[in-house]
Amino acid sequence: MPNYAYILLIPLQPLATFIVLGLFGRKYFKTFSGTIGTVSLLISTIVSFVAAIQYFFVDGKVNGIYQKIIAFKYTWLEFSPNVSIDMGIIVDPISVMMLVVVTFVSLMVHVFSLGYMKGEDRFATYYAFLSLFTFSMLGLILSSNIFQVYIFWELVGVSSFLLIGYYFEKPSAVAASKKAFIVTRFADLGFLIGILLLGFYGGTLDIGILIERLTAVQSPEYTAMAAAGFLGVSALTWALTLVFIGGAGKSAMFPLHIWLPDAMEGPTPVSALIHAATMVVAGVYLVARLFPVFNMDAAALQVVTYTGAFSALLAAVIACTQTDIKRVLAYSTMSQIGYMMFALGVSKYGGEDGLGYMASMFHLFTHAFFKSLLFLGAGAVIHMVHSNDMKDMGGLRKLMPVTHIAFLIACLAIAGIPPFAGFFSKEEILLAAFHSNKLIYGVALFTAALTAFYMFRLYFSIFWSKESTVQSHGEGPLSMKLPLVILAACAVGVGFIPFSSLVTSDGEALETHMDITFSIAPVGLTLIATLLASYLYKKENDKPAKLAASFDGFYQAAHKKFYVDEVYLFITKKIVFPLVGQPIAWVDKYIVDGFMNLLASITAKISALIKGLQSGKVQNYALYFFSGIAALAVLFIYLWK
Amino acid sequence: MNLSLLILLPLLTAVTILFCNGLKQVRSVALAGSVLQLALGIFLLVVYWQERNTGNLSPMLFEFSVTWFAPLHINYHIGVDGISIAMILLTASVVVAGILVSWTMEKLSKEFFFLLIFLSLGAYGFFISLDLFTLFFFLEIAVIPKFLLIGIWGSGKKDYSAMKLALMLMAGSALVFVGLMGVYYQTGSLDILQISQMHIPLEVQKFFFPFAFIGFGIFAALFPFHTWVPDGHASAPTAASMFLAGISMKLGGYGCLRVATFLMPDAAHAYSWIIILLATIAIIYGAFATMMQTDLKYINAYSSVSHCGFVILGIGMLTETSINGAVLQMVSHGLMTALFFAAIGMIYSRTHTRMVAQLGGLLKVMPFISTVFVIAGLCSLGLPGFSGFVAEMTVFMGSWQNTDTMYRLATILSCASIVVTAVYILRAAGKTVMGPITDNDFLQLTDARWNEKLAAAILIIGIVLIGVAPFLINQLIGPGTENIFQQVGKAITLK
Amino acid sequence: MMLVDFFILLKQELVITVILFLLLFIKLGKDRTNESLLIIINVLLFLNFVAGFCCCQEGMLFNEMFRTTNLIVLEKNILNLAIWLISLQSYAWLKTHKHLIEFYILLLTTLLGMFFMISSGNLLMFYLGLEMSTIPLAAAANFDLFKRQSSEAAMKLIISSAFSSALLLFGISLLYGTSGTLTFSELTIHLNGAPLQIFSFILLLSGFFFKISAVPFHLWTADVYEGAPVAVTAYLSVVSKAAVLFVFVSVLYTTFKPLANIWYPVLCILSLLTIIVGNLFALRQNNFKRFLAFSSIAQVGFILIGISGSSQEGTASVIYFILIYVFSNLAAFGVVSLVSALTGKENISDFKAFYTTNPLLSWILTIALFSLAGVPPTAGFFGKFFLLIAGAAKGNYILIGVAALNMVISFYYYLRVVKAIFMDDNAEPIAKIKIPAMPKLALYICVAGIVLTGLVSYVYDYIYSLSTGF
Amino acid sequence: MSDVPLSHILFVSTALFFIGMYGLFTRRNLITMLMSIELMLNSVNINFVAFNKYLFPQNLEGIFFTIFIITIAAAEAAIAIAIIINLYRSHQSIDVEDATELKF
Repeated sequence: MPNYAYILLIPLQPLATFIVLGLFGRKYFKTFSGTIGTVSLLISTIVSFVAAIQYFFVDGKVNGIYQKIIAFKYTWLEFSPNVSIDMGIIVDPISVMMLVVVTFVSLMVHVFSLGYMKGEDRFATYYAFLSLFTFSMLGLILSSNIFQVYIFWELVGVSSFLLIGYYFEKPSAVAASKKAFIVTRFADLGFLIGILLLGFYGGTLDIGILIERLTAVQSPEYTAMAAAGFLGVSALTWALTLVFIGGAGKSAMFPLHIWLPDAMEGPTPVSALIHAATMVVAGVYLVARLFPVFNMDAAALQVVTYTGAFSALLAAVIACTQTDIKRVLAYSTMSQIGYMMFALGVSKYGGEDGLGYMASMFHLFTHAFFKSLLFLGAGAVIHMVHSNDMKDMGGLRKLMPVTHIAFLIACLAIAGIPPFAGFFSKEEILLAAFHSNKLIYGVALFTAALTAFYMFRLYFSIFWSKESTVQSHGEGPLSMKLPLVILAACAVGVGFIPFSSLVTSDGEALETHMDITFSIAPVGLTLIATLLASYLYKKENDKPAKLAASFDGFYQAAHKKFYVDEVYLFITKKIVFPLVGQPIAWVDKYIVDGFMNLLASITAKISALIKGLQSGKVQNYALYFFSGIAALAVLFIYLWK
Repeated sequence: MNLSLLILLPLLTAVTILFCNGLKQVRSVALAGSVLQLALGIFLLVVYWQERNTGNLSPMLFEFSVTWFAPLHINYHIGVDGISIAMILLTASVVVAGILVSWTMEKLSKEFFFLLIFLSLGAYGFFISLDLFTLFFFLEIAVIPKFLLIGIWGSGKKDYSAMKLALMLMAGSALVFVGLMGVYYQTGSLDILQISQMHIPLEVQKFFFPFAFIGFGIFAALFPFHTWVPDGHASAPTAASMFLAGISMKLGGYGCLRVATFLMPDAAHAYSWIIILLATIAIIYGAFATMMQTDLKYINAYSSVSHCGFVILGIGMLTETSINGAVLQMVSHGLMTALFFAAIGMIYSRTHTRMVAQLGGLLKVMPFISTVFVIAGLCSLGLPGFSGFVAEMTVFMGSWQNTDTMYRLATILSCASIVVTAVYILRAAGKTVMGPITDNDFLQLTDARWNEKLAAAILIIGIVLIGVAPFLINQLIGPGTENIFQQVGKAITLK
Repeated sequence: MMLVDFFILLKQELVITVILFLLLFIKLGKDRTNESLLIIINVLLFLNFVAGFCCCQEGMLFNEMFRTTNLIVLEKNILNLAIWLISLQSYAWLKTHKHLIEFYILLLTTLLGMFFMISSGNLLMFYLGLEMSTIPLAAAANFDLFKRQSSEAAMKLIISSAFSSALLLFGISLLYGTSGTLTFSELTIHLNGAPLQIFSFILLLSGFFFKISAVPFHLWTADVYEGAPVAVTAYLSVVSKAAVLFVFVSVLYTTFKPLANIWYPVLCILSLLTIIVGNLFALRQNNFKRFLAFSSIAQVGFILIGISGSSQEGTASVIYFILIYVFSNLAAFGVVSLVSALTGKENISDFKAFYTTNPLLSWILTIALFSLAGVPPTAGFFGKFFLLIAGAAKGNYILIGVAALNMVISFYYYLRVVKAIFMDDNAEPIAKIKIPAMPKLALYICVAGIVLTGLVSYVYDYIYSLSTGF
Repeated sequence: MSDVPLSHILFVSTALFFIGMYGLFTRRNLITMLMSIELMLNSVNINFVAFNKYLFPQNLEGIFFTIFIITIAAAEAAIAIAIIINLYRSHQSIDVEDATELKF
């Protein structure tokens, strides 16, 4: 068994950084903290690359199949002899792949932030939080125990909360961070209950064993879980759907997506890291992690598929109407994740049918690069323009050539123009969809076109359209340019990685054959959309307005994000608070507490009532005295018998 | 080791305080005493480990028994298991923190610290006593100082709150007393271990269990007897509210477990559905009530109601894991809420307001205190890495082992409370700590002093320790809960 | 029957008599200053108290009219202690009083009466002791001759006690008529639950209930307590009550054993009535003496519960509780009498912010009140607990439950006083009081008693060893 | 000479007793109340003597008791009257209704 224990270093590095910077950063090394963070992360990145190489090319394979290896395991909290939370490290294709992605992108962001966040007051804190996030994300992807996943899941959530709320004096930022945390918390509730179900029926929390038990059709656990049901739905479906809800929350699937656009209040590098490349794909990763189990239950997979597809479409439509560049990117992220989701949904386990799975992972991989590139590019732009709004931009290509090129590459990549990275992964996805479900395929195709459209709308209105008005103060330091270049290179190159032979559902290499005939339709559509975009936005003109006006109501709805936020607001502000909270507070104040006070006042009343007994007249006393005797006498001589 | 030290040391400290004069002397004596006590607690932990590692599996260790009132079979019988040690450590650390927080208590300082120490004495005695009389004795010792602490040093409608608290707790102990009488009359013994060996007939248990359980439940803020909690906590001075939430509410939980459930398991089993009903109501209802509060102390008080609901839930579910969780939750909630009250007290002592609406942006002016506040908040919304998460998850897992649909429903509802918790904690933190500064006078405010930092540090260390390495405390309390669970198990198999 | 035995058996009564005569002679002799007198008297009383412990012996005299046992000796010692404490406490009041000696003569006469009552083996002796202990008290109640309330109180006391003794006598006469004997031991044999006997027994009981002021025979208590001088109130509430209770227990447990099926329910009913009514009235009082009167009524209710247990624990815990009650009540009265003697203030509202000026007295008063309320670690807690245990011995849980809940009410009013002392603020609180030596001594003894009697189990064990069961 | 049966005497004494009680309850004048108490005591005396004579002639307990009651009654009256005089000094009246300051 090959030894991967050193992988433990990868998460522990950032953790150590977090502790050091968190405790002493503000006081002692305010300015170096960036360097400290970056260097330590550089180390973990290198280590993870080493690990990846070792796994994929040296000893990960045993007779042609990539193994699931438990590199490390420690019983952290034992509930009962066989149900316990173990802190473990699982090494398998997707975890290693994610390892590379997370460390690499995170490193890029660290570097970028050196320039971007320079001179910030809470510089050290910023890096502390970044390290915390990186640690939790790495822990999440390496988890071998479903409860461990939950733990890091929460940690990721809170570090995203902290980073979104980094500018804590901006009310909008605070609101956004709260929204992000609460919405994901709500989703996590589903995840938690799902875990409880799985743990109870599976009799374990260890993912490996769980999968083993729940994929064997005749195993007692599986039969029990399939048999047990609630509201006519089998426990298995319940469990998986609930788990998926958790994933949907993190991955901003409809209808739990509302937090993502607002989350853009955070510093842009943060968005690049958390809300583009890593955290938001955790949901996809979770489903992939439990995919064999999902595979056992068609219903759950249906849910995944349709949620993914719908989110992809919806987000794409909304993205076409937004003017805040970061929000456009946010919605595009959502739509791309939708892609990954339904790719998983349409997939099967193992062999040729496992294409969707592989495609989804592939897209996750490529998307990480070009999307973070887009965000960093946007960051650079914002750094220059000091605004998020397209209207304030335009014609920046002359002022910031590097950014321009990088951004263009990214756009091409995400639009899926060959030979950029996005093309390959998207191609696989479409293929998978095509083979399993034509409706989904159609949606995917249309979404692809929309993607190209809004991305180039974005691109043109930033770098072309009107002449730039901002006076340049340089494109920013090397630390900001370098990541752009590197990532751009990746966006071009990673498509050529023989992904299908590395990361597949069952670890067995998968033979993918590229046929041009199939690619014609998507690429063609994409090109058309691109041309349309350039036609509309390359030069400043009123065509877009006309177009918007032409389908007015729909445009408005899309612009208002289809009023999902308003619905949520209505539920919380108009239903939960006044119809649940206030009544309870009232009951507590006036009924429960009132009852206690009532008792006291009753006692006082009685005592005031009977004070007449003590009339002060000695003769009455004598009378009571005798009546007492009489009463006793009567009682005991006549009644008691 | 001789457990009586745990009682003697506070006693000595209290007496010494009486002979000191001047805040400086008093507080240093008090601090020294409480730190010694904490050291003693840790030492106890160590020797306990050694004893267990030598393979001593007797349910109680370091037992010591001497006849007190022979004619009435009353013994001074003390001993500890893991649960009591956890409680003792909790108490000790909260006491140290409380004394540090009230470091500059000018008004009647001698009396103040005397009462604090005296209160802790009651708690220690309660946690180690194995004789019902002794237990009850210490239980009541722990009540009256609260009345004085709130009434003299409190704020707001302190008279009302102090009286309400004292009376409701006294009513609680009166109920407990009736329960004890019943047990005594049935078994002719007041020794917990002895009684646990005898079998009390079911109908008798059914009659007396409610007295004992509700009696202790009032201490543990059992719905609907929780109304002393908000007022009491809100009016109390910082240290007192730390003690109230951190220690005295635990007396109740511990009593429910060690006396009611342990001695009358059949009845506990028979009534478990009622207990769970009340607990679930308390959890949800407390959470929503918290959401509506505008005063930081009320927020924390109501959240305590909700959190102590988990303790009751864990006990009511009667599975080994859930009981484990109940104990964990007691410890965790003790530390967490004490920390919360400490933070609130620090904020209040500077801004002179506890109204969420009037506070804002404190993170800028007092980063340390705000961080403490946020940490307490995150712990109370059950964030991994803090003790709250471990405790709540254990309770959930334990409760889930109860396959009855209604119990499942209760569990799910309780789980749902974590969302509401997140809502109110974030509202409070978001408004108080983050956001723009609401009042320019805040800009002059200073951050925590050394004593406050130390107090916070002690509690945070506890919280994080449990949160990061739960297996330690799990091993500590494991045997104890198992012992209790076996009683219950017997009861269930009897059916 | 040797003469020595006669002296030994009667020793306590004789000592008191000697002191009485001494006082008479002092009165006849040249008059001294009150201080010196008080010193002499208190020393005498202390000696008397000490003398009580040496060379005890059990036995009978005057063919069973007078009997004494170790328990009875102990009871008398408790009374001695009480009266000594009272006289120490009333120093401040008597220092300037011109009828000092008469006061002591009255008090000691009643004490003598009680002694005879306690060790009476015969209804006649019992009656004589009772009257001897009542009539002088009426005079003592009126000792502040020129106080309106004082004389009213005395009037109420004498009238109602005369009335009660008339009823008592009627009962005794009927009892005599039905049984033909007055001696307790013979009476037991002749008791058969005939209606007339039951009636007479109830009359007899009412006489007891009147003296220990159980509801509904309690109405005189509050008024008399309020009107009488503090020292006398203390004496009434502690000594005379205690004496009658001692007799009551022994008479019920031995002589009227055959009628247990009558007096057990009576006790149950009356104890509940007494606790509830006492508490409810105490809630609204502002005058400290009146407040203590009602609180003491409530306490009697608890004692009755203990008696209803009718077991060895019952006797023991009743006597034990009375001892504790002596300490606690006298501590409270001690503070009140100091305050009222030096400032004339007797209202609870006057005690607001008392702590700011007199911390020591406040703590003593607080401890006393806590002991009365039954808060650990004061002895009161143990007393109440044991009484209720004894009561529970019959498995009568309604009794216990109601009693326990009433403890909550009683907490309310005791804490009210504590609140007034510590928490309320007051424009002109009672001025700083310089505590004279003797009251200080008394108070310290009381506090020591309150703290030690409970925690040191020896006291209870000793009483238990002496007391006899049902 | 014992042709009067015991029951008659008991009737008389009981009647006397309750007449006394009635007087105590109704009369406002303290002296009169005192007298009615004496009445009750005397009825008790009659009881004792009668019981002693009719039922238990062998020893004289009843008679002795009577004698003691008489003496005690005298003492009681003495104190009571002293108190009443003092009451009159402070209240200018011996009407029981006027002495009701202490109440509730």
